[in-house]
Amino acid sequence: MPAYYLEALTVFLGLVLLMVEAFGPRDSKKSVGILAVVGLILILIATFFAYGPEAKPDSAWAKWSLWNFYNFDGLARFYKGFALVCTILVVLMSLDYRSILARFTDDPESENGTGEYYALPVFACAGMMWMASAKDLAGAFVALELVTITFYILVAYLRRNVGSLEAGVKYLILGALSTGFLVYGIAWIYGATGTMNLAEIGQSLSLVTFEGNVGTHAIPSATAGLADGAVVSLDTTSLLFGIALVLIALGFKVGAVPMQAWIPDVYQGAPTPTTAFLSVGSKAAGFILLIRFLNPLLQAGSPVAPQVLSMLGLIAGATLIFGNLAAIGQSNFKRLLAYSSIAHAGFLILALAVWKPANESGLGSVQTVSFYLATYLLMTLASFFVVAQVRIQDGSEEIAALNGLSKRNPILATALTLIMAALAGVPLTAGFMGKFFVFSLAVEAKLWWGLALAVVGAAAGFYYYFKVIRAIWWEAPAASATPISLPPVTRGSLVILTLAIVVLGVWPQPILWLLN
Amino acid sequence: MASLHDYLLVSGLLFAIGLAGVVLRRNIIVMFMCLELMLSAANLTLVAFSRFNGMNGLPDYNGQMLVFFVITVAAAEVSVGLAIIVALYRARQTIHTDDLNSLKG
Amino acid sequence: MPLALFWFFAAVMLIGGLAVVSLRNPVASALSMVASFVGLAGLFIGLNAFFVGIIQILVYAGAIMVLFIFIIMLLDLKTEEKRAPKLAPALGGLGIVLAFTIQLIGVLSQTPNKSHEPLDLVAASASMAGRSEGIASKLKAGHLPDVNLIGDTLFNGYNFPLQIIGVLLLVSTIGVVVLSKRQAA
Amino acid sequence: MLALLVILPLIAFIAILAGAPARKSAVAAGLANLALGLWAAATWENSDHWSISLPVLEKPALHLAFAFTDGMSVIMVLLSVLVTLAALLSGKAPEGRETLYYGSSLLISAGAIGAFAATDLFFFYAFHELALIPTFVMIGLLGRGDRRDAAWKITLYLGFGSIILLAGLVWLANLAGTFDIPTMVRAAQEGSLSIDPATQKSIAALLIVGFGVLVSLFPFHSWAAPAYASAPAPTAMLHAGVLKKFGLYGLLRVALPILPDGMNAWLIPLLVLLVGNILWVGLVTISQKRLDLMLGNSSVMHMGYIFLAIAALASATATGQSNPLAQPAAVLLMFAHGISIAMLFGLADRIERNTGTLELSDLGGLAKSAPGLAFLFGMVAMASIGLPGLANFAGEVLVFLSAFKNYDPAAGLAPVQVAGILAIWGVVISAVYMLRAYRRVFHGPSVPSTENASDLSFADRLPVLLLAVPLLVVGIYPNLLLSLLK
Amino acid sequence: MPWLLLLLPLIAAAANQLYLKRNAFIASMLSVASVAATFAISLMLLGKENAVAPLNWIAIGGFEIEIGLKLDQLATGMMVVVTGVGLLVHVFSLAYMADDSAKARFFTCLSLFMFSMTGIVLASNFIMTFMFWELVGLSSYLLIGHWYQRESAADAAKKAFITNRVGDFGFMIGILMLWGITGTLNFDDMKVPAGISTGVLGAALLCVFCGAVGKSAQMPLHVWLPDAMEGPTPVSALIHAATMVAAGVYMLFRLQLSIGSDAFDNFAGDTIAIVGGITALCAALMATQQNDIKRILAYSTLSQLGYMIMAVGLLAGEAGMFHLFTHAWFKALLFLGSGAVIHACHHQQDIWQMGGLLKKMPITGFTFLIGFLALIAVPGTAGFFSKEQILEAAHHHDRLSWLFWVAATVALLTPFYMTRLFAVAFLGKQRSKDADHAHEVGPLMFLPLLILAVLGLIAGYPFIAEKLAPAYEKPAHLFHFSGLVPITSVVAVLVGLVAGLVVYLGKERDPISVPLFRDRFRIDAFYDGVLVRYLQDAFAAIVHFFDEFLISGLIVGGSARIAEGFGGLFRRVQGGNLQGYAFAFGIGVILVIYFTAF
Repeated sequence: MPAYYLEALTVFLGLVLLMVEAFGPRDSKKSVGILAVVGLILILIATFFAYGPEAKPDSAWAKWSLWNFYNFDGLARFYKGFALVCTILVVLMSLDYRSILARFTDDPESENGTGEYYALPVFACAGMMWMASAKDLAGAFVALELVTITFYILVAYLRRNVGSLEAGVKYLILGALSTGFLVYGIAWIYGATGTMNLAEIGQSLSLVTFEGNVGTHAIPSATAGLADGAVVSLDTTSLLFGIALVLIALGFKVGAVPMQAWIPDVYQGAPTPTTAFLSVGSKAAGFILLIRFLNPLLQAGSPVAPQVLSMLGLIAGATLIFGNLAAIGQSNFKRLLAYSSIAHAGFLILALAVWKPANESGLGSVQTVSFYLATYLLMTLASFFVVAQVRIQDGSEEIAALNGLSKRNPILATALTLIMAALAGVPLTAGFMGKFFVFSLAVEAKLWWGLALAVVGAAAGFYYYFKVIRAIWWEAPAASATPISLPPVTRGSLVILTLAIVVLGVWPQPILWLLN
Repeated sequence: MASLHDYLLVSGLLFAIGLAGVVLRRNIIVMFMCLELMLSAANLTLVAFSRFNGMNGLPDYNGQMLVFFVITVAAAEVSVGLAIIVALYRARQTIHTDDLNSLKG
Repeated sequence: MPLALFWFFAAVMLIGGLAVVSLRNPVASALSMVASFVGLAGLFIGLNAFFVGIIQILVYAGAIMVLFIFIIMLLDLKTEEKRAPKLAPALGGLGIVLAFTIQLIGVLSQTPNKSHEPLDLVAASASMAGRSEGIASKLKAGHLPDVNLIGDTLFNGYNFPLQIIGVLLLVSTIGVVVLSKRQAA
Repeated sequence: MLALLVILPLIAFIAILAGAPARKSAVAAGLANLALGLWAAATWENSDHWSISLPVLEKPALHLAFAFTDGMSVIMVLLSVLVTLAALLSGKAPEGRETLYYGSSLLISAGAIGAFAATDLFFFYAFHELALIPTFVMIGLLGRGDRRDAAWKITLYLGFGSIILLAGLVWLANLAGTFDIPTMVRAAQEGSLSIDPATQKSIAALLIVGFGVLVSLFPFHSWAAPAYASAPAPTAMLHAGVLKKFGLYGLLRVALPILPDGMNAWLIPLLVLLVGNILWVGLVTISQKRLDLMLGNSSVMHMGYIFLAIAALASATATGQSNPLAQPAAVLLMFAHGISIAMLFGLADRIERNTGTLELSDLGGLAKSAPGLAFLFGMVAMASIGLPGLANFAGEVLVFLSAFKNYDPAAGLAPVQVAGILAIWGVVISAVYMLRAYRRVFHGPSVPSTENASDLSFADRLPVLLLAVPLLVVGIYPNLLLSLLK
Repeated sequence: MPWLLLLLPLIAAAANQLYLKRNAFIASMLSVASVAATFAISLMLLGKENAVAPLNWIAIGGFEIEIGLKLDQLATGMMVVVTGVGLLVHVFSLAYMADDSAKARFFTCLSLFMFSMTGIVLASNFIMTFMFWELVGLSSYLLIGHWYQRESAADAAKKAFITNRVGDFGFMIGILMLWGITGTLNFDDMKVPAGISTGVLGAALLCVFCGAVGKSAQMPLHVWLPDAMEGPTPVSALIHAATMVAAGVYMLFRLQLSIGSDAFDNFAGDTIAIVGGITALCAALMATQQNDIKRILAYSTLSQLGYMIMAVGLLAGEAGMFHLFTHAWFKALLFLGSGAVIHACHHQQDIWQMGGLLKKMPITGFTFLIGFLALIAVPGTAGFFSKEQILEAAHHHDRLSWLFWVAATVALLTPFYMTRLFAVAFLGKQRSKDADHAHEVGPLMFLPLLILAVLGLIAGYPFIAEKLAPAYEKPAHLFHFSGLVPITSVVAVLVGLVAGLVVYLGKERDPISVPLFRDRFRIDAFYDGVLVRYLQDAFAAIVHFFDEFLISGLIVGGSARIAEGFGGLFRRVQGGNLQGYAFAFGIGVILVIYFTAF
């Protein structure tokens, strides 16, 4: 099946869901969610059988202009699968979150008005899948906006809940601001290179470097003194200006400092499944786009690579420090996860700031980021499953609501302990491997200050993740606390995710197989 | 005739004015309008580059394509954004940023 | 476009923009924005982007701004005006804008300038000859078939993003519906 | 086969989670492991079924690999299985918490054995961390006294230490291009892996601090005493007795063979710190008012001796001299200290259960009502202050000998020897605090808390004897253990 | 066969501890049997020099520590003393400890002691010496603390052990340095290579000497020995008078034999001699003002040990060992005698509460008298011969002949305080009910006294000494009362004796009061008050405080606070205000652009 079918099918699934929502039963929208999950699983399976134009160069579709915008390689397949898995789990989470959704939408007594909540993630998923295949800044822009606008809606979905609306507005304004910078940045890159196609941008950069005078319109004075990096960097100012603006916008998506301000508030205010989706899906989409964007800029010999790398390094360092240290004092679990999501972004950007291609002995930056994101998906979604259930059954999202969880539900307590340990990066859990690879990269690149900050960050991470474990095991439950029982969907998902965390912690190879 | 720099300068100034509005104004709707200003300024930059990067005697229409997309996206964003703002106003009776502080720390 | 005309439209646009930011009444801001967009559209047209200019008027000034004004009216935002502005954030904000402007000028000073060359429609006609006879002939006649060219690029080259835009519009429609459905009693 | 040693406790752990009788399953696993461990000690040299290697990652090549590289691993594994069984037998789980209690102990044990037996740097590190989590949970959940503060402290300290250690290990593996420790060591010794001195120095600093925190090297020791004082008996036994040795084991296994110059570059700071361990912490120990805190601090203090052997080795290898005594000295003392501190914590727990207090001022004359307890405690107290005939003495004496191995009378005292002399003063200090405590607890007239205290029953004695016998046997004939090191 | 010397007491101790805890009678018999057997074996081995194949205790690479037995005249002779006194003390204890509730434990410890002491005597290398050195320390600790429920006994036991440990600190360093110097730990192979500076060698020897200072209770580590009298009296006789405390002398002499006495012929030997002399003098002075019968004997032991150490330091180790040999018998006799007295007087130990015991307990009294005469070195008794040799050595030493006058003063003081003891306790009339009720002890107790009395009389004569003494140099003339040394010695004895009789005979209370002597030069008070309380405990408390405050609180806590402070700062950025976020965003934009594009 040609790869572009995947998104088409996803969009189609979204339309079907809207139909079912519109013409199905008014008071129960469960079927919509289940249908979404089933459909997405089918598409996920299809992902493994999709192929790009290289597979059938003779067919008519292989010559469509579509392929100027649509890239299908291993990385694209991985991130498409990633988006699908993430969406599936988010929809599953939403299914168990129905009661809250119903309470804060139209009619507190019925589920009427919650049906779209299962359909919208599917559209966002399509957007993410398109982002994974981005090949052109214009195409990437629209895909990105599809995701962003869907998220505006999903964040503000609980329109009878002030927190959700406040989060929605904050996300809206800051998101639109970043969109403005993105467009402005693309404009400048376009101005500097004459194209929005990433491959062509890369070409123009390499031409400048290797063949001197060939860069005709992009960097006219690049002919002079190519050996002298300073001269080149002077003339690339407009390009770098554009790159900086795009980095700001993408940094906003992935939650990098100093574009992180929205994350804690929006994560806290949004409905929990949305938060989970934001923190995993949106972030991963942002990262694949960042990777696609950086790829031509950081190719060997690129004149802008030093500045971009140092910028990435600065952002990584700031993000690591900010995310980890600010998380220390948090008492709200969702907010803690928000800061943790910033912190993880720091590790991921640190890996990108090294920008090492894969070689014999180890993973490259891109693989590391992808691997890290995969493990991050498991851990983060698992913790949001717990947050959602605690919210439903205890009415609170504070860490204190977890007090004495070990007595209220030992299995859940054990699972959450494992999850938190994984987030903190305890070995033999999936979370460790990612950090381990990042450390390896930093060491290999001799990025000592990066390594130092990562160490400080990871140490602080121990502190705040173990605060949750402390609450689970060491604190006495509140007098009013009742045992927490898990609905089947959540239980099943949690079991699978936790098992995956443990198994992949010992045997991480499967993720890398998927990646290649 | 105006040169590329002239266009870039005025578009950049408009962008800066928009940014100033976002940073300074505390009425969310006005902030939102200023964001539209920024997008328009970016559009102007795009069109200017498209005109001055022209090839074969024509403007480079690839640049203008993005302008259309941006306008469309902006329209969609406005519709969704205004819907959220209206919902917020219904819930809180305010669209002043200083009143949006239930989420913090 | 003559330089004088350029500066006229630019001035309209920038003053309109300044008015958006500085006027305290949201309705006045919105109307200033319409003015600003008119200036902008003029600049577009000066850049031979006639279609974009028209769209700017139709969609932005016409549709979007009307939506804004409609909402402002709906919410009756007059009471919002009375708050006293705070000085320190205002100065900080201005500082940021100033810094951004300085950076922009710095970038501009290092970007090679280009003068406004008239379009070479004959050469263009030759290059388009293989692709679209209609366009080529119009070019040969000395007209710039802007809409034709845009349509050609959009539907031939950019139909993929266009479809995504379609999905995007669908999603925003759903979103608006979801977010503004009637409240339950 | 070796993997079985790691897997058995894990199986038992899962079985307990699944509802098997906690104590029985745990003890069964412990017994089986002890048998396996003894068998391993007897046959590891002439049989290759003790090693296993499963690839888990292609790039970078990681293997879930266990093997007895040399006798040091065997001895550490032996120590682990002994202390594990004793810990499982001696503790008493609070009502309703059996699952957690025995499960955690098994996890700690599995982690420790895994770390000692792993030949892959990655799993070497990972297994140790695995064991830490249940340690933290146990202290925080089932501990006594200021359990939360203590657990929090140990969590933060060890977490931080582990991360620093990780940075060092990653750097090392990156330079070596492999995670296989024996390969690395071989390459370093053959010269095919040559790391420039400045890099060595940096890595060694990370490793010393990282491992050092785990072993409560001065001044990173503040976590140890409160944690052990608060920990439930099996946790204190397993951590202080076994798991803590991981740091020393790591320095011996990884840092010294691969980074001789780096270690030597830090010789003087290391010596200062280890003397800090012995003298500073020794004095802190003297001023303790509770038995458990005193024991906790004493275990910190004794780490200094093992560091002394490590320092002796570092100074010798880097200068091209040989010091064949240092490594056996360190291993022997690790074994002896592990057994003795586990026994001390086990018995201190008995004292608390029998008298209800561990405040030294509330105890006295316990020898009258509980002579068996007094005898065993006295024996292990004497062991820990280095009485001949018990294993610690052999270790300590070898450590001192190793410090003086390369003593050149003409050149005067080298720094190692100066540190050695200061360390010997620690022998006096440890006698002071240990005998004071013994005097306060067991001697003197009986007080209300001890008047009717019961003595050890037969079942209570079993785990203690399990530890006492090796202590005595190795003390009388250390060659038994040392022969494994050849 | 020689291994049996070590094994028998060990087996007895182990069996007693493991199986016979509740069967005190069998336990005691087993111990007595083992010591009797070892005594017999010792006699058989006397003077033999057969090498015994050693066991490898530790073997790493080329390095070995052996458990080996070194048999020579010194060792076998010493064995006879140890097992001989030991046997008699065991027998005596059977009666003395008959009613003790922990009799089995007592005999277990005695056997353990016999094992350890045998180990020291037969050790073939320094590490082995050190091992058994520590083990005798342990048995001493256990026996002093036999009545552990008494606060004073428990404290004394602890004090003894810790004080010894202080000495062992130096001992261990000395062993290590000597190992570095000579390259071996075995006594047989020890040679000082050429080119070793006297300073290093002397320092090493002095470090080793520290061990002897502790074990043989020399100044300034003498404080534990008087306190050790808290133990049962037979223990005092065996351990704290005859054998263990002499181990320091034995060890030094053993070292002198191995390494050559030349090595000591420098400041090291001089220091040893001076420490011995000072100890002898000070202890004698302290003894003059004590009232506890056992303490007087303890100080006299200190003083006599000072003699021996001095002899070793003066390179006259043979004289020292000879004195050790004779002293063992008569001091054991005196202690056992005092034990009999205490036993008879219902554990009354104050001599001023006794009196006239010679009549009440004639056998004990007369044997005590013989011990007394031997101790004050009346010509013809064993003590006379050995002391004479030490005085000679002091007199003839090149550098330190002034020590002779010190020794002579001690020789004068000894009869004085011993006469005080004898006159007050045994002569005159009974001064208390306890003394009134005293009666002669049973045969199990007086038989050992008789045997020891005989030995105390004859052990100094060459026909015995040549065979039994660990080291003996036969003098040219046995009784030779010309020249400075013998005359001084006899005069000193006479003066001391007469003075003692004049001052104390028939007195009700002590006519002389010298608080400085009674308070033992206030050394104990100084140790307790200054060293232990301030230097150690207060210092430890200060360190503890700094440990909590500085390391735990400031450095570690401080860094945590810094991290939290930054965290708090960052959180303030997240103030929840959209304007603020936009503002922060703007600053971020400026920064990113600045760092990227410029």
